[in-house]
Amino acid sequence: MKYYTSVNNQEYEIEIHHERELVVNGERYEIDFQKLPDAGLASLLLRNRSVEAVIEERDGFWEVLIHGQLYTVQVQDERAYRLAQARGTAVADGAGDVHAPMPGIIIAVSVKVGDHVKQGDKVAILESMKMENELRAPRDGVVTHVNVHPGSSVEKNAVIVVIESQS
Amino acid sequence: MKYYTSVNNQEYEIEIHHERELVVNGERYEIDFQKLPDAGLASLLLRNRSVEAVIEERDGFWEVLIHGQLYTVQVQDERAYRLAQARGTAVADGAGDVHAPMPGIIIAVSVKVGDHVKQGDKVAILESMKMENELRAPRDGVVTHVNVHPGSSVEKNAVIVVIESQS
Amino acid sequence: MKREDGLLTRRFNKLLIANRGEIAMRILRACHELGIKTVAVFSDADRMAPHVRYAHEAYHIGPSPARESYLVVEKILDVAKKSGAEAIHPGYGFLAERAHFAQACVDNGIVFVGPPARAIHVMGDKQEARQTVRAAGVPIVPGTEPGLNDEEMIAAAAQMGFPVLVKAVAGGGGKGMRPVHRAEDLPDAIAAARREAMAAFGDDVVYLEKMITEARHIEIQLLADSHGNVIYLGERECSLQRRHQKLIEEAPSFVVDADLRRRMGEVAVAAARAVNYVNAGTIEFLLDKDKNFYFLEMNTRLQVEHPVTELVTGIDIVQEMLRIARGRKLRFSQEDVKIKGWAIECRINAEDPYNNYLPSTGVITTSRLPSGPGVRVDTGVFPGYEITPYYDSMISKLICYGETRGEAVLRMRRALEEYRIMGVKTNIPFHQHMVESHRFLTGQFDTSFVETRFSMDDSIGETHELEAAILATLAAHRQGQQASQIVARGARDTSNWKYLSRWERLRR
Amino acid sequence: MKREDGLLTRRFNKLLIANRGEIAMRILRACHELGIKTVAVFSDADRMAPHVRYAHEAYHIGPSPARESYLVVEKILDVAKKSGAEAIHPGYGFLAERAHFAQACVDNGIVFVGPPARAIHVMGDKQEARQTVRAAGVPIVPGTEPGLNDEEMIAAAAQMGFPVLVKAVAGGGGKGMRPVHRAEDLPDAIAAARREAMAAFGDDVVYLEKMITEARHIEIQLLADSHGNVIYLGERECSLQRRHQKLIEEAPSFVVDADLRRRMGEVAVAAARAVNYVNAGTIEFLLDKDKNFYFLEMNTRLQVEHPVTELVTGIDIVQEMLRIARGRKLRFSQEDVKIKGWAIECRINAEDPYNNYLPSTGVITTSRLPSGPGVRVDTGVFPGYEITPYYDSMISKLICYGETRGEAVLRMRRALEEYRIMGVKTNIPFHQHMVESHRFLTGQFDTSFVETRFSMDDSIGETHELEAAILATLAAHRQGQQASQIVARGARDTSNWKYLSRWERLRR
Repeated sequence: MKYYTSVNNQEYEIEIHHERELVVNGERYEIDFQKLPDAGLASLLLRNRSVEAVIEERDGFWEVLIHGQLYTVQVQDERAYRLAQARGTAVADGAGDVHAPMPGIIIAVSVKVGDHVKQGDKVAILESMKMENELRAPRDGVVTHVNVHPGSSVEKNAVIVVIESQS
Repeated sequence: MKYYTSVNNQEYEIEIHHERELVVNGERYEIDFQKLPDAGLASLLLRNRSVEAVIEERDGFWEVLIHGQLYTVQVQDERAYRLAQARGTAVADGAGDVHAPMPGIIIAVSVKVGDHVKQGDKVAILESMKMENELRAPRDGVVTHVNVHPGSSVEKNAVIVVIESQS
Repeated sequence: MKREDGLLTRRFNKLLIANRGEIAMRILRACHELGIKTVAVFSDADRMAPHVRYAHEAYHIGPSPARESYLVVEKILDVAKKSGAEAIHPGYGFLAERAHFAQACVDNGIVFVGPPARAIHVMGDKQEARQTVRAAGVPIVPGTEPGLNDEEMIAAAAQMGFPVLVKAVAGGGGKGMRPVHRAEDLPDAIAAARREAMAAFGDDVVYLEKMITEARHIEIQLLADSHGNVIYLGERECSLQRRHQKLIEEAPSFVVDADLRRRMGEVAVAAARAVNYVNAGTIEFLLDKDKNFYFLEMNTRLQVEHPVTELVTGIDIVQEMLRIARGRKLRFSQEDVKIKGWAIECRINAEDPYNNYLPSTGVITTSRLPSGPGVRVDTGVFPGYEITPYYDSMISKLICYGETRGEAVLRMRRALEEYRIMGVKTNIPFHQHMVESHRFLTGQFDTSFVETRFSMDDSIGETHELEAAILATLAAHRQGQQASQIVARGARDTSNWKYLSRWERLRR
Repeated sequence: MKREDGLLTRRFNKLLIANRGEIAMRILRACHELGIKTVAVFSDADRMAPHVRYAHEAYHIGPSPARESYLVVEKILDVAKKSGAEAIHPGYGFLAERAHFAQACVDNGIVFVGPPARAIHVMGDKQEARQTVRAAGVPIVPGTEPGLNDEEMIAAAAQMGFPVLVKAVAGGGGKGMRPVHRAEDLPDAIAAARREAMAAFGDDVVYLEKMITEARHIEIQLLADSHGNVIYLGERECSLQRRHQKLIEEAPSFVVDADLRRRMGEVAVAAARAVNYVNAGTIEFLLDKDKNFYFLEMNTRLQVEHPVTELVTGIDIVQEMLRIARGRKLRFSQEDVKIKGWAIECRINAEDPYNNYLPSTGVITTSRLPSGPGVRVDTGVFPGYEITPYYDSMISKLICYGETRGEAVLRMRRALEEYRIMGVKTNIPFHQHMVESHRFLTGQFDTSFVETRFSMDDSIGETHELEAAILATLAAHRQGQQASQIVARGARDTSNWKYLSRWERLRR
């Protein structure tokens, strides 16, 4: 089986030959992969190098925890990959949305529709967990929607501001 | 619902009225019972007394771990209890079997068919986990079967000796 | 014994913990080790929390928001009466530094495991505290009176010179506090501090303090009994902060030698004596680069970071608090306190260090604690526990001890790597990055370091993208295969999957 | 540096651990803290064991039985060569005290983290050990030559007077050892000891020793570098044993004062010097009721119970072993070693204390470790791990530290209560019962105490039958309800199940 796997903007073409061997971007690896049933605990021996991980599927992505670092991985088999290619290589919709990472109250909004913003610019302040939290632009672009105002109470994952890329 | 529950030779008649109340042997208790989904972890507030437990079902019995102590509990609803009563109050078959608690090799057998034994008498020695382990009679009675000889290799739970009660 | 300043000490055998989370667990453990019966209280969100399961008794006190449960004095006192608790330990946060709560306990004949109400009151008012300790000869940071209006503060700042710090009179833990480096930023900062202080403490009075730059936050742990004995247990280095929230603490400090420790300790004792302090307390100092130190504030309660002091002194501070509240004399004199080895604490928070440290909520699916020699974890979470927005974002405290600072640091690195938490994002990568950094290793940092000179982007450790990609792909592949096996049940794969089959055989 | 007696010391950066379980984890942690790369080996049963997952590299070495994997010298050396490991740590058990293995390592240019092969050989032969240390002025227990036939031994025993101890020359850890109190029991005991020794060590030579009654088992931990420096790290009290398996160890000992500690320590150092000992080792003594002590044997390896010494001295013994093997000088002199506080270790085994301590096998379904102040757990198991009959039954070591023995005992009681293991039976109830017993609390016990004067039947703690009955019933009731809900899906219960519904809402 062939898979197209991406993590942190790197894409890997991974072909699983059989239980003990796979090929990543053309390079062959001897492997031994074990995963506990009903638990995310997994162990990979990659050419005898030992890698322990906790693996969980969440919202269609695979979260992989290795040595304290959490990687969010997208795995597509050939069919899913071709379909995605056919739909165009654009990043998925919603990449310019600023979400509320937790429920809370909007304290301030620092952008309005039509503003040009750069990635990392502050767009709003959300009070939650007894702290004021700054929400920032996930990419460069133009603000097309502002769904809140100071005092708005928001649920987790609510879209607060939408920024459209101009490229 | 009414249940007949026994643990360590004590039997309790437990009637569950609703979520927050039950009656044990005629005595009413205010309770709050919570159990994590997919895990044995449970918490009981019994008249505000807090009892934490891990609960697992195994072979038709409930194992309950409280403060380091493991209790093996039998819970029967009214129907099951009546059926068991109808079948007679005798202890279940197999109570006189001496089982191998783990796989291993029989080193010695100290009883033969027809021997009278007392509860706690040594009946065989099983070597396993690098140790010699003494197997003892679970009750007074007469040896009716000896299924092994020195050198026998046995699986876990294999019946090694059968002792029949004479009462 | 009852004193006029709002202190009651007496032997007790049942204690109520007016708190939750890891600190409730910490206090429960100390009580159980001393044979004291315990009473927990819980909000809706905390029914399955460890402190509820671990206590001898537990009482529901209301909805999840703290102001409807953990902050309601009447509910706490009501449970104390119902359960027959003779004492209350407030932990930190919530009601710990509310003088009226301490007084209410005493008025109801309940021992408050903490200082006299009067001492909480004086030290809780930043201005009164400054005046009181200054009178006792304790050096303080220059600043304004409280209650000035915005224009007056802006004028005072111009005189004082920037940078300055806007501080809420009722503040604490970084809330209602804002550093200001340029005059033009001051009005916004005052507004933000007032807003935050009003929201957090119901009081928007602020004042200004001269900001000591390149300063370290060094604090002295004190123990005082009700018989007039006060000792210091050495210092803690707490300079590594972000938005005035401590992130990493250690004991002893890299920059404090025996002479400075003694001088700071004696000043701290004098500050405590100035308010007739009793029980555990902490004097926070700023230490400037010339080793001058200034009183910052007194925390009239147990600190989050108390474990590092416990590890280097061998003294169980929470047990001592309970003994002091029972009216006992201190078991140690100043000469008995010896600092041995080195301890470091990392606060593990549910927040994303790669996304501006935004808090992360969700259900914890995996929690495997590091263990082995020299590692201690104080936590109040478990797999199945939900991090809610109702309470703070601390998951646990990871504390490592070593004979030397180097050993403690290397052990911390090892322990961080061992720690497995899934379900929420954590700041473990921040800590990993920090303990690998040259400046941390060489002890060269001040209170501004994390915010101004530390970035998660200068990654120096190895990354594991390839391994993550392979692992996710194999997991997805296996999931797909199992799904198809369920469809084609009976047509079971009998290929030579050597280990898997062995493993599965073992599991039967 | 290579010595004629089979010792090689040299700096190394990659080490193979020829072991499994908690001790493999202990060594891995020490290596990672020192920046040493690690290589694990594993049998079929151990593919998912923690030591495999935790090491940097891992190699499969054969089937589950140790004699086909962990005991096969060639396989271990082969992995060392393949992986480029420059050193091997043997842990305890398996190959740890096989002189030929230590020699094979050295012959292959691999550092053996342990003593010279010659010292292992001499101390491993109980008789040669006795003669060697006696010549160095160390007091020994009276006994026979080895190699006598049964009749000669029976005659010797009659002369010596009962009780006597039958001991295998190659024995250790209680295997191949039998106490005999009456002449008529001697023939059976000799036969059993021979059988066990043959099975365990492939050698059935036994000898007799006079049995010292009402004796304590006290051992001295030693560290020796390759430059001729030998120090002792105080004693451990290991009298609480069952069938010569230690169950609870502590440091220091209730009955050893500073003078006795110094005398025993100096004798232990002399014994080690008699064999040019290098690295960590332990001299086991019997201490009779008049405080006379007798050499029992030397364990030429790391001991299971080393953590109690680590906690009271602050010295990381495994890290010291690695430094010594790298050829470094000891970092401590005898004067630097200070005993502070008290530490107790309980060995948590998979066995049923209510059923003659029969080992219990099965899959561990729950493993929640105790934590908080003063608690250390060294373990090699996790939920999903199977306790197999292939290896010993130890699940973990629970170690508690306190300022005083009382504090350590109370902490142990607390920690035992917190520990949650399900899936196999454990001896936690034994430990709970022991730490509550009057004799343990007052330190009044000897090596025969557990077997002759301790019974699980004299229960003194509270039991929880009622609670267990209620909990099981509620769990069964809920299971039944959920089953019927699945049947009647759509007809969802909407009654006022207040907490449950809230709890479930939180989980979404």
